Order: sequence, then C-alpha cells, then structure tokens
Amino acid sequence: MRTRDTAARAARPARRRPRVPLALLLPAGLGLLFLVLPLVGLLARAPWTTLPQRLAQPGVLTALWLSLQTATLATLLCVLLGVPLAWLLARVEFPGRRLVRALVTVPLVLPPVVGGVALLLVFGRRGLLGSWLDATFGVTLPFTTAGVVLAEAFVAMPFLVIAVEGALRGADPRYEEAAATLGAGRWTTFTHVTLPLVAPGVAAGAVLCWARALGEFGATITFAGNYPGRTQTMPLAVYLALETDLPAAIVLSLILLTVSVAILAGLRDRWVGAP
Amino acid sequence: MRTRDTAARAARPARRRPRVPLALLLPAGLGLLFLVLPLVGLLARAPWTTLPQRLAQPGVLTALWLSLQTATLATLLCVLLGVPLAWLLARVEFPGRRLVRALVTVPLVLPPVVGGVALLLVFGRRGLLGSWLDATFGVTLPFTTAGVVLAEAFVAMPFLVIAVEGALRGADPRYEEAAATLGAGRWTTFTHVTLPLVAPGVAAGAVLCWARALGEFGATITFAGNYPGRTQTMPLAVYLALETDLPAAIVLSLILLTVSVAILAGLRDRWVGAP
Amino acid sequence: MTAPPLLDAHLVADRDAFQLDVRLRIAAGEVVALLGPNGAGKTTALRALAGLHPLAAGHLTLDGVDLDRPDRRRWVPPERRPVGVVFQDYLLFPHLRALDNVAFGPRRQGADRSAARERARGWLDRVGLAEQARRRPRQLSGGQAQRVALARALAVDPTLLLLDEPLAALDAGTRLDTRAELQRHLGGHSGATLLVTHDPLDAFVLADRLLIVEHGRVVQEGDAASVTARPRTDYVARLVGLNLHRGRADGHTVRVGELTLTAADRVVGDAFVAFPPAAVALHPARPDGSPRNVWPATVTGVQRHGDNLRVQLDGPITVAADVTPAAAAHLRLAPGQRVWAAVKAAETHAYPA
Amino acid sequence: MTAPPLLDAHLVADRDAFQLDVRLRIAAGEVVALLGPNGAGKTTALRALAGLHPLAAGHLTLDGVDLDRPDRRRWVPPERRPVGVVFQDYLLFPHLRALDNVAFGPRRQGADRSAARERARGWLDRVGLAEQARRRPRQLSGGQAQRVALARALAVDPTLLLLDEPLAALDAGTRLDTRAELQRHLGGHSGATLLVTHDPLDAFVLADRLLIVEHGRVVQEGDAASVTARPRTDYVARLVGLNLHRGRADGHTVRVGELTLTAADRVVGDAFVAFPPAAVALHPARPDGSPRNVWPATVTGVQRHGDNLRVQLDGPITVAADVTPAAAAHLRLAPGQRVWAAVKAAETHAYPA
Amino acid sequence: GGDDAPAGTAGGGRVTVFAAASLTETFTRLGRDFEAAHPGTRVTFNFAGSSALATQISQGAPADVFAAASPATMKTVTGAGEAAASPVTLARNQLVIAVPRGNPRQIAGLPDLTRPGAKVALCAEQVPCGAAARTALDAAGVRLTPATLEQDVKGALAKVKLGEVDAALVYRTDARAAASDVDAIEFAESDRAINDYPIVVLKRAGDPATARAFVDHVRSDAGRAVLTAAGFQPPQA
Ligand SMILES: Nc1ncnc2c1ncn2[C@@H]1O[C@H](COP(=O)(O)OP(=O)(O)OP(=O)(O)O)[C@@H](O)[C@H]1O
Ligand SMILES: Nc1ncnc2c1ncn2[C@@H]1O[C@H](COP(=O)(O)OP(=O)(O)OP(=O)(O)O)[C@@H](O)[C@H]1O
Ligand SMILES: [Mg+2]
Ligand SMILES: [Mg+2]
Repeated sequence: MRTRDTAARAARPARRRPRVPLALLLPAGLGLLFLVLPLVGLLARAPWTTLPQRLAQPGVLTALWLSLQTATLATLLCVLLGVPLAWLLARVEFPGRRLVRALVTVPLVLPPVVGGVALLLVFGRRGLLGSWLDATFGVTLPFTTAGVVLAEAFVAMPFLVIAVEGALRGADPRYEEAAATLGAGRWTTFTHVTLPLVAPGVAAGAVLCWARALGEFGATITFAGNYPGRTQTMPLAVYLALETDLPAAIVLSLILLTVSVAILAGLRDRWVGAP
Repeated sequence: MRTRDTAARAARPARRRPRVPLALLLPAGLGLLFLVLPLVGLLARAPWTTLPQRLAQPGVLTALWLSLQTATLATLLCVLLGVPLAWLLARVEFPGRRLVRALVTVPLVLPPVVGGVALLLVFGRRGLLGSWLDATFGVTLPFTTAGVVLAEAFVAMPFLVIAVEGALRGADPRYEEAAATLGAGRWTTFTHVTLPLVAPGVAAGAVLCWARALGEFGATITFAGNYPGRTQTMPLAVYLALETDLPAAIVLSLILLTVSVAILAGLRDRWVGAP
Repeated sequence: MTAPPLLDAHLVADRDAFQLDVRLRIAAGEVVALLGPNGAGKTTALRALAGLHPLAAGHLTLDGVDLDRPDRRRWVPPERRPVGVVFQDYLLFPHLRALDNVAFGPRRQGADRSAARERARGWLDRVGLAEQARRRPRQLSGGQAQRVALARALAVDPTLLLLDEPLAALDAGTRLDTRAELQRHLGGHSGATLLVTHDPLDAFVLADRLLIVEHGRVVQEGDAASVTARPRTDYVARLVGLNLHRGRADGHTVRVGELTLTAADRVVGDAFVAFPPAAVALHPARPDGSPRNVWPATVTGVQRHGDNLRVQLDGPITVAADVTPAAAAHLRLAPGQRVWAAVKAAETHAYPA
Repeated sequence: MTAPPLLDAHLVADRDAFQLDVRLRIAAGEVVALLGPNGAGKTTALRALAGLHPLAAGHLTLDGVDLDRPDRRRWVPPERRPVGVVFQDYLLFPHLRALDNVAFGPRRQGADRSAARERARGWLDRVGLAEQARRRPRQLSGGQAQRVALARALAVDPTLLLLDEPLAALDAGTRLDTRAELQRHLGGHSGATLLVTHDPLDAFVLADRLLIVEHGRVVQEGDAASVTARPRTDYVARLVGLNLHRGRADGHTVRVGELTLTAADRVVGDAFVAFPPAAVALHPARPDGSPRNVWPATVTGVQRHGDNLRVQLDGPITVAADVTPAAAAHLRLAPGQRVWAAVKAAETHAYPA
Repeated sequence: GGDDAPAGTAGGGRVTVFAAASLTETFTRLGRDFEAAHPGTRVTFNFAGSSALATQISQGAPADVFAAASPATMKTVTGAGEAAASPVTLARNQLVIAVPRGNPRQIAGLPDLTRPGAKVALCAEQVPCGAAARTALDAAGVRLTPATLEQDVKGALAKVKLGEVDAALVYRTDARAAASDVDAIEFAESDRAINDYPIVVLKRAGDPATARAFVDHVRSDAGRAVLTAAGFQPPQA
C-alpha cells in the first residue's frame, strides 16, 4: 500500500500519478483500517506455534476443501439463476416489480438459522417440496453436500441479484437497442451485449456471493447439519472449535481467510476490470 | 407479479410490452421461487392466531426499532467510509491494490462470531484500540448501542464497497475528464459527477448493506452483547426465541421481514433508478 | 412515384413536449434524404422506423408487412425488422473490436463466424479501415468510429437503411470517398434508404428525393432541383442559399410588406419570392437603369463567405447580399451604413405559396 | 508572429501504435484551425493540451506557465489548467440539465449558483437553446447537445479554448448562426483558440491560421490564402479542391512522371504543381490551340458535383475535372472512355516542394 | 465431498447421534471408545445447538440418538412423538462463577457480583444456563443487572476470557475447558440450579439395538468417567 505516499505527492504537481483528495483518502483509509484492524487483532491472538499441528489435523483440510467446493457451486447456481432475475428486475416492467425487488432481499434480513428452518420447511423430508421430491425421485436434500450448496446459495443469492441489477441500471440501454436493430433478439442481446457490458458488476456480485457463501454458517448447520466430510464446512468447524477452544477457532478462521483472500487476490484484474 | 403473463405475450408481437425470452424468464422465475419459497414455508408455519399478542409484547417493538435504527446508522457509516474506499480501489492505481481489494472481503468470509471476537480484540476493554479509548476518553464500545452499530457496519461494509466498486468500474471515466477540464478538482468531480453517475450502484450497495446489517446476529451478540432495549436487535430476539419456541421465532422473523420489505419496496424507484 | 412504395409510413410519435407527425413513402431502390433543423424530429423518425420508439398512431408498412399499427395492436420488434441503422452517436459496442462490431449483424443473420468476419473485413476495407479492424471503439478516432458504424449498418444489407448523419465526422477527402462508396452501394441497393444529413451536397449527390421536416412536420418534399429552385421555408432557403420572402402576388409583382418586387414569373395570390444573395447588388446611392427591384437598406453585418463577403441587410425586407471584396472596399461596408440594394427582375423568382 | 506566443507547445505523445509529434504556437487572441484526415491525431493533440493525456516528451507552456514538462517532471492537472474543451462526442453530464451542464464551469470558478445559472442561461440563449435549458442530455437532439457542449466550454472563458469539431452536428442555418456567434466571441477573446474542423469554410471563416496534421505530424501551416494556393499534400489538395502533383521543375516546366507540365511560375528543383478541376478541359480529340498542357486520359468515374459533374481521369497523371452537364452530354462521358485533357499554363501553379 | 446419501437410520451397526454442541468433546471421545468396544459399528455425530437439532429431528432428519442440553428441548422432541422410549439423564451440569484468571476483582460469591462497576454476563433465560442462573440468583436473593444476556455459555465465557466482563455465570464444564484463561468459583446456591442432559433413542432409528447400545455406553461407568473428567456430574441415582 502506498496510499500515504500518494497523499504526500498530492500537494505538488506530480507526473501522471493522479492526486487523491484528502477528503476521499481519509475516509477510505479509515474504512480500510476498520475492515482490516480486527484481522490484525486476530492475527495478534493467533497461537502461531500450534498452527502446523492444527493444519495437519485431517478434518481441517477436508472442511476447507468442502467449503471451497460448495461456495463455488453455490456461486455458479446463483449466477445461473440470479443474473436473469436481476435482468428481469432491471429491464422488464411488470406490475409488482418493486415488491419483487424487495422480496429478493428476504434472505439477507432473515437470520440465517431461521433461513435454515425455512429451507427445512420447504425442502426437508417433510417439507412442501421435499416430501414430493423424496416420494417421486427418492431425493432428499437436507444433510447432504447438495443441501450445503442449496443453503449457501439461498443466503448468498441476493448479493448477486442486487449487485447485478445495480450494474444493469447504470448501463446504457441504447447499446441494446443498437443490437436489436442488427437483428439480435433479446437473448442474443443479453449474452452478446448486456452481459459483457455489465461484466464488472457481475464480477463484483459473484465475489460478494462467493465470499458470503464461504462464510455461511447458520443456514447450513440448520439445513444440512454438521457432518464432517459431508456437510461440515469451515465455518461449522469454527463453530465447534469455539465451543472448546477459542484459539483453535481463530486459527481455523484465519486459514479460511487466507485461502479466500489468496484466491480473490489471485483472480486476474481483468475479471473485475471494465471492458 | 405478472411474469407468466409476460411470457404468454412473448409469443405474438405485442405493443410496447418487451418480449422476454424464455431462456431468461425460466431461470429468473426459478431464482425468484428459490428465494421466496422458503418464505412461504415460514408463512405456512407461522402461528397466525397468536400474532397480535406476540406483537403486543413490549420487547418486540423495542427490538424492532433498535434494529432499524442501528442498521440505518451502520449503513450511513458504511456509505461514509465505504464509498471513498470503493473509489480508491476503482480509480487510483497503487501497489497492492489487488490485495487490498481482496482484504475488503474479509468480514464476509469471517464467521460473524469470530468477527465479533476480532472486534473485541480491537475495540474491547482490553483491545488494541479499545483500552486506549477507555483510558483516554472513558469510552467503551461493547455492550452499547454504538457497539451494535460498529458490529453491523463491520459485517455489512464489504457489500457496499464491492457493489460500489463494481459500479465505478462500469462507469465511463471520460465524464470525469470532462469535469476536470471545467475546473473541477477530484473531490468536486467525485461529488458532482462520479457519485451521481454511479448512484444506482451506490443505492444497490446501500440496500445490500442495510439488509445485511438488519439481519446481523453473530458479530453483534459477540461484540455488543444482548441486552433488551440497548443491544438486543431483532435477530438476537429471534435466536433466543428459537431456543424455546420455534413459532415465536418465526413470527419475530416475519415481523422483521415484513418491515424491511415494506421499507425497501416503499423506497421510491428513483433511489434505485438510473440518472 | 409510379412503383408501389416499398415503405409506406405515417409516423406519429410523442417525446414529452415534442410531437412527430410525418408521412413517408419510399420506393424500392429509392434514396430519400431527410433534412431539417436541429430538433426537427429526424432522429425520432428514424427511431420510430427502426422500432425503437413505438408509434402513438399512424402506421408503418414495409414491403407489404405491417411493422407498427397501433390501431391493430400490431408491433414488430426491432430485431425482426429488416432494417439497418447508423446511429447519430454510432453506439458501437465498446467491448467488441471494430471487426466484430461489423460482423455482429451478419452473425445474427446466420453466417458462421469466419464468414461473418470475412464479410466484415470486406466492409471495413471499403470504408478504408482495414488496418483498424482489431481496434476497440475507444481506440478509434471519431471519424474512424463513424465509418465502422456505417460498415456495421451496411453489412446486414437491410431492406430499409436508416442513416443518421453518417458522414458528419469524416474529413473532407474521406467524406468524398465514403460518399462515393455509399453512392455505389445505394445504386445497387434494392431496398429503401432514408438518409438524414445537414449537408445539402450529400443530399443532392446521394438522394433521389428530399423530404424537409420542421417541428415534426413535413414542410417540403421533392427532388433536388425543385426544392433548390423553390424553397418554401426559411430553413430551406438558407440550406440552398437563397433569400426568401412571402407576400401576395398579382401577375409579375409581389407585395412583401411595404415593398413591391417584380419577378420573372407570373403568379396570383399568396406567393413566395426568392433570389440568390449574389443577385443582390449594392449601391451607395439609388441606382438608375435596369434593376426593377430597388430599396434602401442598412448593413447589419459583414462576414467572409468563400471568396466573397456576405452582407446582412435590414430594411423593408431582410436579405443577404454577396459582394466581392473589391466592391465592399469601394462601398466601405460596415455595420450601420446605409446603402441601396437592387435585384434584377430576371433573377427574382416567384411561385405560389 | 510578432507577439510572444501565448501557447507554446511541442506535443509528443503515444497512443499504442500511434505517435503524435506536433509543434504548436498560438498568440494571444489568435485562432488556429487544426485540420487533418481522420485519425491524424487532432483529438489526441487536444487531449494532451487539456492535460488528459500526459506528454511523453516535449513541452507545453501556456501564458508563461509550464503545464507539462516531462523532462522536469512537471505536470499540471486538467482542473488547474485554464482550458475549455468541446469534446468531439460532447460528454455532457447525463445527470444534469442543459442549464446545469453549462453552469458547471462557472460554479467551479467560484460563481454562486444563481450567478452561474444566469451566465449559463445567457450562453444557452446565444446558441439558441433557451427553451431547452431544463432538458437532460438524453432528451436533446444531436445538434442541440452539441450546442450545449459549446456553451459549456465557452462559459468558463478559458485562456486556451479547444474545440473539437464544434459545429459538425448543426443544421446548415444554425451552423451559420452559431459560427457567427463563435466568430463574434472569438473576436473579443484574448486567449488562444485551437479549432479542429473538417469543414474548410469553418476554418477559413474562423481561423487566422491553419495547421494541417497527418499521421501525427504537421505537414503544412499558414494562413488560408497560402494554404489554399499552395497545398503540399493530397489531403490539403482535396480539402481546397485542387489537383496536386509532385515533380521536378526546371524553370516553367515541371516533369511529373512521364508528363511535362508548363506552369505560370518559375521554379527549379523538386516542386509541386496544382490546378483546379474546373481548369481541366476535356476534348474528344487532341485539341489544337492555346493549352500547353495536354495529355490523353481515361475516364474512371463521373459524379455529380454541385451544378457540374466531376470526372475522375486516369492517364500519365490522375486528375479530377469539372465539366458542365452539357459538356458531359456532348462528350458522352462514361467510365472507360478515352478523352484528351487540357490545362492552360496560366492556371497551373508551381512552387517548391 | 462424501456420498450424498443421508447417514443414519441405515442399520448395520451405524448410529447417528444428534448431540448438543456443548457435548462435542466428550461425545467425540465416547464415540471413539464405543466403536473400539463394538467393532464394526460406526458412530456419526451431528453437533449443533439443541434447539436446532430438535427442529431438524421434527423435520424428519435421519437421527438415531438425541442428546440435548436441557430437558425442555428434549420435551419438544418427545412431545412430537419422535422418541422410542422416555429419555434418561446422561449427566448433570452445575453453575460456577467464571472470573478472569487470578480473580482480579476478588469475587467470592454471588453478592459480590452486585458491586458497583462490576460487569457481569449471564445467559439469557431462554437457554438452560440462563434459567439456572435466574434460579440461583433468586435463591441467593441477589438482584443483578447484567451487562449482557448471552445466547449460550460460550458467549458468556468468551467475554470473561477477553476481559470484557468481570464475571459470568457458566457451567462448570465450560469453565474447566477454559481453565487456562478463567478461574471457576463455586458458590453455595449452585446446587439449586442444576441442569440435566437427557438422551434418548429415536423412533425412526435404523438400528435401534446399536443405538441403545450407544446410550448404554454413555451411561456406563466408562462413559461416566469421561463425562466427569470434563466436569459433568453424574445423574442422580
Ligand atoms: N428522450 C427524449 N425525451 C424528450 N424529448 C426528446 C428526447 N429526445 C429528443 N427529444 C426532443 O425531440 C425533438 C426531436 O429530436 P430529434 O433527436 O428527433 O431531432 P433531430 O431532428 O434528429 O435533430 P438533430 O439534427 O439535432 O439531430 C427535439 O426537440 C428534442 O429535444
Ligand atoms: N485510446 C486509444 N488507444 C489507442 N489508439 C488510439 C486511441 N485513441 C485514438 N487512437 C488512435 O490514435 C490515432 C489518432 O486519433 P485521434 O482521435 O487523435 O484522431 P483525430 O485526428 O481526432 O481523428 P478524427 O478526425 O477522426 O476525429 C488514430 O489512429 C486512433 O485510431
Ligand atoms: Mg438527430
Ligand atoms: Mg477527433
């Protein structure tokens, strides 16, 4: 980070380096500090000496791997269903659109455990849909890895939908008109013009979605249970560790954090870059 | 909702009503169903007959009011600090920017309870900053309403930052150049040009942020504790109700949901609309 | 028109306070130039034809197919209309290279990727941008971008071609080349073409017929010769460079305000009189001799105009006069100066209003 | 130039494969027109002057202040440069009404809201848009938007005014009015003005001096008369409507390829010869008589050109000839036909290359 | 990822135990011992909050054995007819006052908690440790305004560990697990507020015999030893 450096240079005309006004730099720095300081607190308290042995515990890597897998699958599911939903909300006028838009935020406001209960009520073995699924296809979702994906997707989807809708509303619809005059139907326009234009927004939404899914706990443990190797993701492992051993919980959290930050930082800029 | 209606019309040329391709309508409908069905499950299970008497319980309205207040304050704090941070990430090139961008997601991935612990480690009575705050100003944040706001802001800020950054990256920077040639410094350009241009993105981020703050539980109870009237927000009340009385928890959740959906649906479209 | 029109439209559309009401017929192979002052509704008309702005009333029929008929609730969306549009501000897809922008249309018509690119390459070549094929729109200069937009619209070979000032950003030389290319293309084009332009030369060279709109209404229509000879509004008069006045005619004389002008033509009733600025001669004192139309005037402005000077005159009628720099020096023309203006009857044309 | 230049610049900038290297001096009150083909680097030069594209080398000094000096690591950001820019694509702020777009600059200069609006209203009035003041950019027609952009740039009364094709989207009449308004404004403007345009008339009317760039380099510079009389590149020749050829002169004769042309002027060494298309006469057979320059040619194209026809000719040299429709009919001109071209020596000008 | 077929109720010597999160350590131990003692059996645990487990069971979760942290939660399961027999108590837990290590505030009993400036964390009354604390405080006649009413013992204990509060009423087992950070102070009224941990075999158990064997193992002397080592008290005879 060279933000302070940047601030110092702002005073005199500098070559090329854009000057950053203090009125922006100050709150930005404060915001960053606010987000990162707690992490520093955790790092300071982490029992570094025991780290290798904790990492070596077999359950940890399994949980980490499961977390990454399920969060990625959940993000895929969210993108598949959420981007069209965001498009519908941004581009099609229909009665009750405002209500639908507000309803999309439901899983955000719902305490995740209640969300898990709600999922059980619908997809559980005795749920509205779950009983039918079970009877017809012999499929039960709760307490399976698929259930974890479902719970994470439920909790994380609003992030994608709302971020993508915001991006769509900021995009110029006249490019879509131009595509139409060239013979592109709405679907082709969507895939060939709209999506590439809002790619940064979709990327931002997917990052939010993935990170939220990775950290999901309440809905997962309620809907999918806490079975090591099958439904025990890192946050669940952290929860159990909290029961007995705060430092262990901190270490597990840090492992999860490090991996996710590394993955996100490793994603090439152009994934998030403007076209 | 008239989405099916819209689909039916898509087949023949309709006046003005844009035709919606099935390839978009289908996943959008599925997505919406997926988000809303669990709500239906909850509604089906809610003990409607006892609703009035539960609502009349004094603690409920207090918790609801506290939730709305703290979530709104937290959102304000997030906007104040988060929008500049998003701008920095989107518009200023500095070494390590990719890492910072990834670090911003930390509170998303961190299990909220661990986030609360991390906040305690920094802002607690014995925390890195907290002990200094206590010694210097006699201010302690845990167990106060301010603490609730802090915890909610910590958890919710990434949503704002990432959504706004996505919007900024999608916006055309040449308007900012035009503003500069008219004598607007970076700060004026930011407030008078950039912000209005990305207003839909900021609105989307603020909605995400507010909803997430409203539903926040783990970090709040860990950092700010749970005391009726001071730090007990609705999600905390819901969790405690869950311990003994599932229907009560469902009712409380539904109250929270109804209020937040009503508020979000009531926000005029132009808050979320393109300029 | 003898052939049944390929395009038959009565465009009625609203845009807030602005109302468009234009009747339009274009035969197969015909090129119509749509001219009019800024804000006259030219772009709005094009948008209505393309299906981007639904009609409030009227109709739009292309090649026998109703594309927009509010009374029958019939409306064909843009993507199913055989149109090609050059937008006034290009609207090139920012994420696609020039080549793929041009290939976009052919792809939608079912060409496979390489065929579409081949076709796009041909068009880019024709507008002189073969080298810029791999650039993205933001990496193109204004004139380059406009030519890509033109290539993109032509590449779909539409039945109805809508061109909104397609040459405005081109440099003089490229403009000639591109116009020639366009002329060649339109010569072999069997569809209908509507060309919006502010350049009378473009209109005269490319179009078979001119359509002048003002305030959303058609004010004049006809081929270049008739429009140029007999302008009916100030806009058209300025476009073709004539002084235009309206008055009441009685035989060879037309009464305009307090002035009576003698014209070469015989008209009775409401009439226009028109004469070119170059036909106006200025004199320091009342001239004797042949000019029948003589009146005192005050100079309000002098500007360079090509090799000559254009002098704005106030008086019983407001006119522009073109004089040579030598004449101007001789007359010591300056704003406020009083002179005599004279126009020969032979150069003054009158026609019914 | 006698006065020390207000603007003194040597602009060296890169844009991917494109390189700009232009020296530029403008005196106080002077208007320089920057002309050149599409992609020549005009917009890039303006961006460098405005501070939107830092120089790679060279320097930029305005009114004695170094605005950009890569060698001294000195660079003043755009907002602290006293410039006003009309962008080629306007870049009106989409969220502000026309009035507030124009008031934006005055506000930044410290005017309070009502004073800024008052000033903006005045400017909108001057460009004829008083009625559109409350519209947002998307609700404006192309020409209206361009005039708002012009008003926005003029309202800040900048020391350096940069106009990138500010009249391209205006209708013919409005263009004259706006040009007159601009001319009036520039007449009283004490700063430097750089005007990019593709219209030679705009350049001749508004500018004191022309600067022609091609491929990022200055190829010719001078006042309208000298540039018009002695074009040095094909672009300039087409701009001013002359046939231009390069050869070796020896006295009154210039050898161009296999052809020897006789000119009115005396030159020795590398030279240009120029003559207008109207000076080229066409004959079915080799003409006798006065024309000294006669050669056989093949017609490659015929286009309408104003009242006349412009004929493209191939042969020992490629030239354009303007003939009347009557002459064309007499000659039965069609592509492929062989004719004799003749130009009088008196109309053929030669000057050193 | 593991196979997606729900475990439990599968028979063949498999037992799926839904157990309160506070039993994580002891039950993991007990499970391993059980598997060793009964070769061929496999014990799978699902640890979560008792009430969440109860909800899962009532929604048809595949569970064979349920061990709750309070009789009240157990009652919601037995009341729904999910139990195969009546629950039995597997252990009991008693409240202590947890204070930061070294007891800097010199707290000796419940009355010391009302000292001015003393910050105390209690559990909320909806959870067993909160109910027990209320009973104990009432018995001692102490009126106390806590700083916070925690959702569970871990929350209360974490606040002591981090020094945010000066004392908390928590279970002895939890205080013992955190012995490196907190001291446990026994107090007289705590025997009035003892919490029972019930365990039961569920109706839909796939292999009821093995399930019962696991419950028996928990209640065996060996099992009891594990529980006592963690600070639990044996059930009343
Ligand atoms: N989106 C809109 N909302 C409201 N009014 C509009 C909108 N777009 C254009 N107008 C108005 O409608 C009228 C016609 O605009 P239009 O763009 O069709 O003009 P035009 O003939 O193309 O002019 P130009 O030559 O300047 O491009 C103008 O007065 C314009 O201000
Ligand atoms: N962002 C960019 N990146 C790379 N190349 C660019 C970029 N912008 C312009 N160019 C190239 O630089 C050259 C000069 O462009 P510039 O816009 O300065 O031309 P111009 O003289 O203004 O042309 P026009 O008359 O068409 O507006 C062109 O070849 C163009 O393709
Ligand atoms: Mg237009
Ligand atoms: Mg340009």
